[in-house]
Amino acid sequence: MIKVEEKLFQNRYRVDADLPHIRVKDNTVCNDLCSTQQCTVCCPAGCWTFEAGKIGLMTDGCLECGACRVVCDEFKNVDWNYPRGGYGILFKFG
Amino acid sequence: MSEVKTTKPIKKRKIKLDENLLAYRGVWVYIESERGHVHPVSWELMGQGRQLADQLGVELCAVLMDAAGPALDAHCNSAFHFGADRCYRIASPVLSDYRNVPFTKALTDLVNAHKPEILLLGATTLGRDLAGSVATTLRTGLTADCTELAIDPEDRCLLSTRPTFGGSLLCTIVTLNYRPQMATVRHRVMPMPEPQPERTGLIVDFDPGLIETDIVTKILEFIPDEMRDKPHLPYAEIIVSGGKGLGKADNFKLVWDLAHVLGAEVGASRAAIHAGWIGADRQVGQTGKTVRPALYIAAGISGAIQHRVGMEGADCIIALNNDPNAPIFDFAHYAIVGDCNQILPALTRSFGTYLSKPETKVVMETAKELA
Amino acid sequence: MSEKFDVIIVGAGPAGNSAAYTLAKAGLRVLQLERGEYPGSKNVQGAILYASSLERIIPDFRETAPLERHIIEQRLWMMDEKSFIGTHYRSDDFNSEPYNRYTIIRARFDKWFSEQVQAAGALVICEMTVRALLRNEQGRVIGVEVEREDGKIYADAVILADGVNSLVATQAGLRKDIQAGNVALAVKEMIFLPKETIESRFNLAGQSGVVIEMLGSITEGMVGTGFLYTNKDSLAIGVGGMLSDMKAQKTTPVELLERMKAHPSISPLIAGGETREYAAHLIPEGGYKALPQIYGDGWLLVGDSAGFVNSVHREGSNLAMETGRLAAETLIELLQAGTEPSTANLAGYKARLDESFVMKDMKKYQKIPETLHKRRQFINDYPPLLNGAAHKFFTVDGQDKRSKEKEIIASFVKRRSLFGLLGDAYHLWRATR
Amino acid sequence: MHIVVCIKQVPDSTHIRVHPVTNTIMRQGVPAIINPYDLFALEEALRLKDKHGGRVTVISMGPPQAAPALRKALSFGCNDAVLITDKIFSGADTLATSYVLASAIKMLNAETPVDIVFTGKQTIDGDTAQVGPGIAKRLELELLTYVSRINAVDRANGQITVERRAEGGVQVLQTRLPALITMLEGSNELRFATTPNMFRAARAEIRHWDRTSAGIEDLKLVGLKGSPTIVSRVFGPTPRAEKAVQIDFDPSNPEAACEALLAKVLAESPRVKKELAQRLPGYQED
Repeated sequence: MIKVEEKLFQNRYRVDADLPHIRVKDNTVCNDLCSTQQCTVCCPAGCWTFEAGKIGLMTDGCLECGACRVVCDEFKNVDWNYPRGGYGILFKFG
Repeated sequence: MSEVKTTKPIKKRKIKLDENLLAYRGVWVYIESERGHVHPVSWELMGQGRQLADQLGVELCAVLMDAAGPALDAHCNSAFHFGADRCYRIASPVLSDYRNVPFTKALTDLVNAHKPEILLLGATTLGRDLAGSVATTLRTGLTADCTELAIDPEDRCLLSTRPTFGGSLLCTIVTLNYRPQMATVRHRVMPMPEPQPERTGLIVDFDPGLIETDIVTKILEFIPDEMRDKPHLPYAEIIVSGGKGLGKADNFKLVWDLAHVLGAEVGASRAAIHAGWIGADRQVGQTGKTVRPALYIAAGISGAIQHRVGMEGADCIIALNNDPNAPIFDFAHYAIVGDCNQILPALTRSFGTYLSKPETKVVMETAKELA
Repeated sequence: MSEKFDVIIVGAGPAGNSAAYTLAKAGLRVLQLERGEYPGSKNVQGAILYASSLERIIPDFRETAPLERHIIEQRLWMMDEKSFIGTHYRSDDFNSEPYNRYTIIRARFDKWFSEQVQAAGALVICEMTVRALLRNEQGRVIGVEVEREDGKIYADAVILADGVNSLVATQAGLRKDIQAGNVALAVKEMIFLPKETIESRFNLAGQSGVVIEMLGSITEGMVGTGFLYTNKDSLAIGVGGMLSDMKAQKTTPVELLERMKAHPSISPLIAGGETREYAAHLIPEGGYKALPQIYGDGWLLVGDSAGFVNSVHREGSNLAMETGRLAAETLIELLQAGTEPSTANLAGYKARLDESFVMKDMKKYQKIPETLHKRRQFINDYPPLLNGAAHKFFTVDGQDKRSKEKEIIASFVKRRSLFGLLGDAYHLWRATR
Repeated sequence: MHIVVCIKQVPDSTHIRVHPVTNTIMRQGVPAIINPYDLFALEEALRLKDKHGGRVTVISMGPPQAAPALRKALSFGCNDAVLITDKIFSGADTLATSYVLASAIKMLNAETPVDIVFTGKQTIDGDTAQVGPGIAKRLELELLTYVSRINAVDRANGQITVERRAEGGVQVLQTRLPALITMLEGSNELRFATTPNMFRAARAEIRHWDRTSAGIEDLKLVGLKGSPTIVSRVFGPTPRAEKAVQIDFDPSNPEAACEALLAKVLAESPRVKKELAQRLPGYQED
């Protein structure tokens, strides 16, 4: 099965080195309270992972769709913002 | 760089040399030395220069500039050992430390006096600085960072091939109706020739008439580099990278152990960083760093294209993975299929033995004759 | 000294560009802020351009706009695992100028539209992300604040065209955040193929194009659709499902797209192609019922930012352009007369929308989202039933036609029961009134 | 203090992909950016302006579509931008390019005397690093390449002290202004433009100079005609076809596989052998 990295490879990004635009408000909510971690299923760029009982987020491949924020409606635990001007995904076609 | 055309080879314009350019003969190599020490790229270029000279049936000459003294003379002898037929020696106190203006004047005057058809320099900070100014002064063509030099049998022209567009493409460049044809080559691209101690040749002195007071730029001091701690992945010559295949965070220690023995930098795949095992500044790949080391050891890295893009330029890739059909095996040079956590310590011991680091037991000699 | 404009527009998609163009043409002092590196760098769409809405803004757009293919064939497929049954409507009428619908590539089209906006006199600045609205004591919106130093910029009115997430309005408390039940998540790829291959595979000549909308097995039980649009030398292929459905199952968007691409009716169309971009986007699907308050004291919402999408007909960019233009016309009337863009005075925007096809279509299909959500059979049962019926009907195996018909009807009744079939017909009829 | 910064608009080459199978160049939809190395030069110039006052003019030679690159440079705080564009400049290699830029700088110098010219270390599409030295030679400027830090600028008696990267260390050089400086990558970090500067850049009028306004005297020295070198062939690197050499691994005796691997690597890769040799204790680079 195709891994998501194979897909992101073609995209153009300008990574805002140490200023991730999405943050988990409180990790313990994800690790202990949330039982489904649906963000890991719905994210089209595979930025969210849940392994060994710990939530993981890496925003450098993010497509800025907003699904993780919307899907996390039970706990509202995603602090979601756009990257700084000119940073993040830059669609060549869109 | 002129516009990139399609990949079909463009019919090269028939180059007709002007009358006066026919006098330009011979292949020159600029021997770069700083603080009495010759940069090895110069000897690599002598090896390449020898081949070009033999193909053209002309002399190979070395150009040496420094303050007069035993070091300069020793370097001339070494130049003969590495294949020079003749050495142009320019001895002047003004040339003791590299400064653009005096070195450019000396080299330009020498070229105008003895007219070589090809002039090669190392693509070091010194070589590129000097080549740029000399080429402009002589109003001739210069190709930088060449990975391959060849002679076009038809018209004896130098064909310089180099990477372009960030290394994703190669292009062959030709100097038209201008001489000398200049090119710079990076360290460790051309093989190092075997010195022949019995060779000797003619030393020709040249005085460009340099006067210190004319030179405006002064060198106040030289500060040598101390050990770098910040990761220098883009310039590292050996890199050991770890990926998710290692299983868990503390197995990354095995990667650090091997890197320490090899004096290598440590890199990682996006997945390992994602798992929080190592800092994001060590990421090799599309959204991380692009590296071009001599040796790249990938432990537990599947080799997805996003990682491959960042490291496939490595000269020698060793892939360790327990998944026999991991994509990395398609482009790695050597592969060991097995559990990285067993292979890595064994590799650390083997390399340690070979490099006879203190903690290894084997006697020094075996390491020496293997070197 | 801080900057002051008549109107600030946040976002340079079709809605923002239409509003900025219309306002600038009327001579107002307009500032348009786009967060991407260039207009289009953050926008994703199938993408189909509907000429009618753009004609009202830039009548001669066809002369300079970067258009891919004009659409002459609309295909609708209802898909099963290994088959599809559907309708193809292809007409040579669509082949005569002025063409009605085009496929476009958004990064190029938005850049072109923005050039027209700048030529019309608006000041367009990219790489500026609006972080907040500025309000006076009475709470009227009097400008925006960007993330850069000295980021306060003032205006009489602000048009929010910042897309489906509508972050500025949400964070300013002007509306609730979008919900999983009101948006679909679609993923898309641009697959490049030589022009001739596309033309031979879709039986096309010159700049004509085919668009395919798909329903059924490809969304694996989720309420959603797929699409395959032909560009000059690339195919836009994508699939999406309601985010609430996606949340309730385990398939990731990438797997959904890969399996869709492997469908026997689709894979030959894209075979040998080279994927050069993978994108994802939320699409408003809540329809009329999900519309938030679309204007207030000193501000208006246009396009996706308000949720103006007619999902049944796959229309979004025309609603965006229409709402952008109507919002602009409302402001032109007020500001040129020197009246305050207060909540009361901005009611003209809603009035204009009610008269236009925008609100009429939104109202007409307001029950569809709920219907499809509750009555999964339209997605899960009917496509296989219809495919099965077609298969039986067209298989010549010596079985007499009358018993074939009986079996087909029996398959429908068995699956949906007579009462169910009548109920479905009734609900579908009612949902589209 | 009047500082001139030369920049170039280049295709975002990290996005030029060679298709792994068909080996064709995928230029479809590759956007143009400011040559990344030039941004370090731009930042250093703006820092000098912040400290010593004065003006920064940014110039570029290129087609009309290169104007947005100059507009972007203005947004960081440059005062003036000039695009040198003329059909006969196209196809220029570095020698022809440095001739055009040098002429333009002479014209700017006539308007306001220029103290420092900055260029990026090299371009990502050309990588030749010759334009800087070329301009310095033509304008008789002191050349300071691979500068990692500017220690001091003494305006009173026109002196500048810099640190220049050399092999194995850094030279501290002092020289007379006017000078041409190329900045080493990583020597600074580009600022995040302020809102007023974004507005100024959006509104600014970018001056366009053709061959006459740029003061070009000898048309034979520009464009393809003035270029001693031409590209005769562009091709993708031949992808490695053969699979990795498999070395079988017996878990009970891991050393065996490693010794075999080490021997193979030393035999077949001279570069690695040399690299390892350098790490032998007591190794003296002769």
